[in-house]
Amino acid sequence: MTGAFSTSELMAVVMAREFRDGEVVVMGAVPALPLAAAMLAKSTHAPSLSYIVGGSGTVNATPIGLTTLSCDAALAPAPSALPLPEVVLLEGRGDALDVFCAGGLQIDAYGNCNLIAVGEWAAPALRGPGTVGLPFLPATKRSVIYAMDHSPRTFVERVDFVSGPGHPASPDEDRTYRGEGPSLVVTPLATLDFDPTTRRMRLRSVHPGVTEAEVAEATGFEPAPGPPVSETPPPSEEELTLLRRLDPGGLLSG
Amino acid sequence: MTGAFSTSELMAVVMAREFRDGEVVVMGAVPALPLAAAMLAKSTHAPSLSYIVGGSGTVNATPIGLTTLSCDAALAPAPSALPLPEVVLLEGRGDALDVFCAGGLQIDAYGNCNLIAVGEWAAPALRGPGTVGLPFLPATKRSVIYAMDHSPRTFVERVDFVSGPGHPASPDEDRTYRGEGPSLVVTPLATLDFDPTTRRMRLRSVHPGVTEAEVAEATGFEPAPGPPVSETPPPSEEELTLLRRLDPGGLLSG
Amino acid sequence: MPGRFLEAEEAVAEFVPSGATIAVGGMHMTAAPMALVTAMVRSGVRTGTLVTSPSASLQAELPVAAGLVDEIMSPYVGFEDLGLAPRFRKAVESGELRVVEIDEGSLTHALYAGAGGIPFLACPPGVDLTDIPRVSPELFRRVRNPFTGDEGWAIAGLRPDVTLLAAAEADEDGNVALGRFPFTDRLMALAARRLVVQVERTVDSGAMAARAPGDTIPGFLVSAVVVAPGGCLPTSYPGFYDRDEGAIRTYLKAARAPETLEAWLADLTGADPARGAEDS
Amino acid sequence: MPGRFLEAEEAVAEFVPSGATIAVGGMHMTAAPMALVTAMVRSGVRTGTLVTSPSASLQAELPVAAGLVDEIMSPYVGFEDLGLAPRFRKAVESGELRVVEIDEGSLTHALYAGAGGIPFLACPPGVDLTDIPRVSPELFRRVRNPFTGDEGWAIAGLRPDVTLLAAAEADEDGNVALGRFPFTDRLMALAARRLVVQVERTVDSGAMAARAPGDTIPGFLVSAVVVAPGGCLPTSYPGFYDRDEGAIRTYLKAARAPETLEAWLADLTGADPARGAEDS
Repeated sequence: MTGAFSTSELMAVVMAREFRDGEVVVMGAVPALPLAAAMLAKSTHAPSLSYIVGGSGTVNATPIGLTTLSCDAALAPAPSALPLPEVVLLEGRGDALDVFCAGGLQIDAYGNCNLIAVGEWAAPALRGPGTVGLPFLPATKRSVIYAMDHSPRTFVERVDFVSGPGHPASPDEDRTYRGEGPSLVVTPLATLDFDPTTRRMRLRSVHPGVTEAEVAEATGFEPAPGPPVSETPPPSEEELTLLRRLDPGGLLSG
Repeated sequence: MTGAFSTSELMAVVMAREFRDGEVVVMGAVPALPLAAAMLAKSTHAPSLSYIVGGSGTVNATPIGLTTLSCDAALAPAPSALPLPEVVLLEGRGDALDVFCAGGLQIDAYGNCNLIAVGEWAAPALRGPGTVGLPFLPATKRSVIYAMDHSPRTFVERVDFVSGPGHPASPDEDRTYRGEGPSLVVTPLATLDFDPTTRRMRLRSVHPGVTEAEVAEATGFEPAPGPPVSETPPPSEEELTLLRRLDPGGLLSG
Repeated sequence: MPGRFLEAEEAVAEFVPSGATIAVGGMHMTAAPMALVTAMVRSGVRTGTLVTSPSASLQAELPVAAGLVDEIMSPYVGFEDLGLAPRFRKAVESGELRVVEIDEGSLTHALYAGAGGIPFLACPPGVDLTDIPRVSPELFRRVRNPFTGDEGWAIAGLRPDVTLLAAAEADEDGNVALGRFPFTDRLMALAARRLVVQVERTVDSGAMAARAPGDTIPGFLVSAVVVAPGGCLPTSYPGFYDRDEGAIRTYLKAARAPETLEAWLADLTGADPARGAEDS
Repeated sequence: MPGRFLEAEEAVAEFVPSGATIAVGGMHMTAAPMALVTAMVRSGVRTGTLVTSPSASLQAELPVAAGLVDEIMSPYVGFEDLGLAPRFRKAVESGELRVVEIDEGSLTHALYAGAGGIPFLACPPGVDLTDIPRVSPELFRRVRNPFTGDEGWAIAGLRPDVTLLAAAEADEDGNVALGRFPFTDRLMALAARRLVVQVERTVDSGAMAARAPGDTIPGFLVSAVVVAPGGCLPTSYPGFYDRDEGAIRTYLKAARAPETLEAWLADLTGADPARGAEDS
């Protein structure tokens, strides 16, 4: 807990603020955090937000309490549920979805994600679970990356395996999709975004009680210089009240 | 009416006998005749027959009374209903369906069907409705062709447009699909099948009261020679009783 | 952004530009979006390419009869037991209407590809043995299978500019439920750049939750919802009404001669905008 | 021919040959066909290539833990909130298990193509910017789009020799109903050469008629039905039971060391065939 709210609660609030009204958000495995963020955004500044929970294909599900399971039967009372192959179609269509919530075993300076293998793919030091839908990141308007571990092990200069494409590391790289790429990275320590020219990750804000030096030490690459770093605005009383109403089981606050 | 049964009833009985136990039959628009045949076969010699009615995607529907509409809501009480795109997948798969019930504005000596255009395609003398799923005929194990019009206009030497492929007209033609091609043609006058070597249509049986000469006059090509032509065995009492129970509205007997 | 509730003419004016590729849902004489199609005809909107379900009836015949279609892509236009589509037939035979010849399988897969950002796919067996690819060179191209080296036909993804569908219900957020055989209506919805849906009635959001997965279309895909009870007539909407066979026969009779057709069309689309699909 | 009712071991013996490409349905910890997978492990059937849904848990981990899988094709093997799949991870890291790297989109489209006789299709955007095609040259080949001239990746149709699914109900003719989120289970069913389905219970045929289109799989696609109440445990079956989190945690703990894993596996698949999935 940082003061009167947990780190997860802060992260959920930060992600919620990143979702804009009318957008369509898609999330995958272990959806508790992005689900909380989407539900919170929808109940505050983004009443026309839509959100799709991974394997269930549900749109705007309102489970009683958050869930960590992307195919939870608790998601079924939703005003719409798409068969998963139809979600896959929309992911590839390129103009249907706005925000893809992503993560990785490794996340690099250009926002590439790796859920497949640390080390050599053929003989990995760490085999990840696999990449599910992350290859569709560049076909989505933009992505929000979140990670529960902010350490040099996770935040690396270059992922060992690109399973969720981020920004091109060089302006020569041809990425002509509609996508804007990753727009925000949310961690337990800070929020980070990307230099609009070099597309390299930079520190945007540190969470209350965290120093810039601590973030630098926890990051395995040199972030791009950017505007002065602020403190992440903490949850408002309204945000926290609404969030806890969505999370009676205390999945985020515990 | 030919004696105690109608021509349509005789045709339905003939088609029913052609369906074998355990087969999967698929039919399209105006399904009354093949639907009656499939339901009759299933209630007699083919209890494990399955039948799919076109656009509805229903499998083994048991409407109260026959229907002429392939998407009739009356088909809904079925033990299974496939979304149409899944029927399309199975049609292309090539080993899922056994019998495709087909027809045409033109049907030629090799069992090719034409539902698209009589005359030049670009400036047709008669524009047909279109071919729906008939291109999948060669991907099905075999097809049964039925026509309500046996005349030289329908039965032609060569269709003007192949929209439902039949047998290759020459042994050089490469048709390496699983399909055996058309196995039977049922008309108001006769049943016809195909010479196993030349694959050309030949007369198998004439319906009660029809002469071979009448069939020859009504056919716009020279059928292949074959075994002696028999008379189509009329419906048995049991077949007729069952068929009329399936058709209380008298769609076939009227 | 979830769909907004509009009148049929408003929805057509806002989302159905002239000359566009318009897909109309419903199969045969079931669930044809006649309220929307009638509004298009009433508004005089030209269709560049009219794409239909694997089988269409009046939803294709009517805009063709009104002379408002440049080109049609449909595996079947007709009236099942009631016969051929008279004006479609005449328009093709006279050369007034261009046909982009396509079959059910190729259309279904083209919509799947269009919905999924799949640039093209190789056609399944069958269509290669027909004359269809020969007369539709804009749809079918030869491609070499990079796995086997075999040559075959390919079809590209298809993305209608607008799809018009009929559904049973909509909730206040524009989520819609079909409550019937889906036909290819879902793929048409997913592949479209804009989706306009007419519904029989509105329901509370809670009612949608009881629907089976795959029966609903989420509001974020829906540009506009038009409430049009009876709006599929004279075609049927399962669970609401059967087709009006008499009305279809009346049309088919009227379509036999230019003068009677004109009168029928004027009656349907005449100056009085209060007269909707129910009058058809 | 409609499916026959068999015991799990009988179905495995008859329809799951050693060395085959086996697809297992269920997504994450929901609707995994554990009764069938356990019977496979108990029978010692080797899987040539194990294909999973876009996300799998114990339905992939168990046969891998038993050392019975040569190669795996799965976009995700893990336990969501409970962490990584320990034996899958170790088997890949040690080189005992070959991975055919694939993502959710490519898998879904490969199954669609396999189900439809579509030889191959061009991949939608995204996967080309990953390292996946580079390490899966057997799955991905370069192809030139005959419509645009662009180069891109293609993926071939995928046809599992056998698909194993869990459904809610079967009627006496082998029609089955899912009654839940379908995931990719329907495409896996349609693409398979043989389909074996375990069900929670049997119902009369009449009960199937109330199901929505797209919720049922017709009996003619089903080779065998295995009645296995509780047969997805420790994963969930919506409407019947939640996942048994304790049992999954017990497994994950046991999987930490070879000896405890051996004991766990022996307990699950031991000589007593009366002990089924419910004991897992």
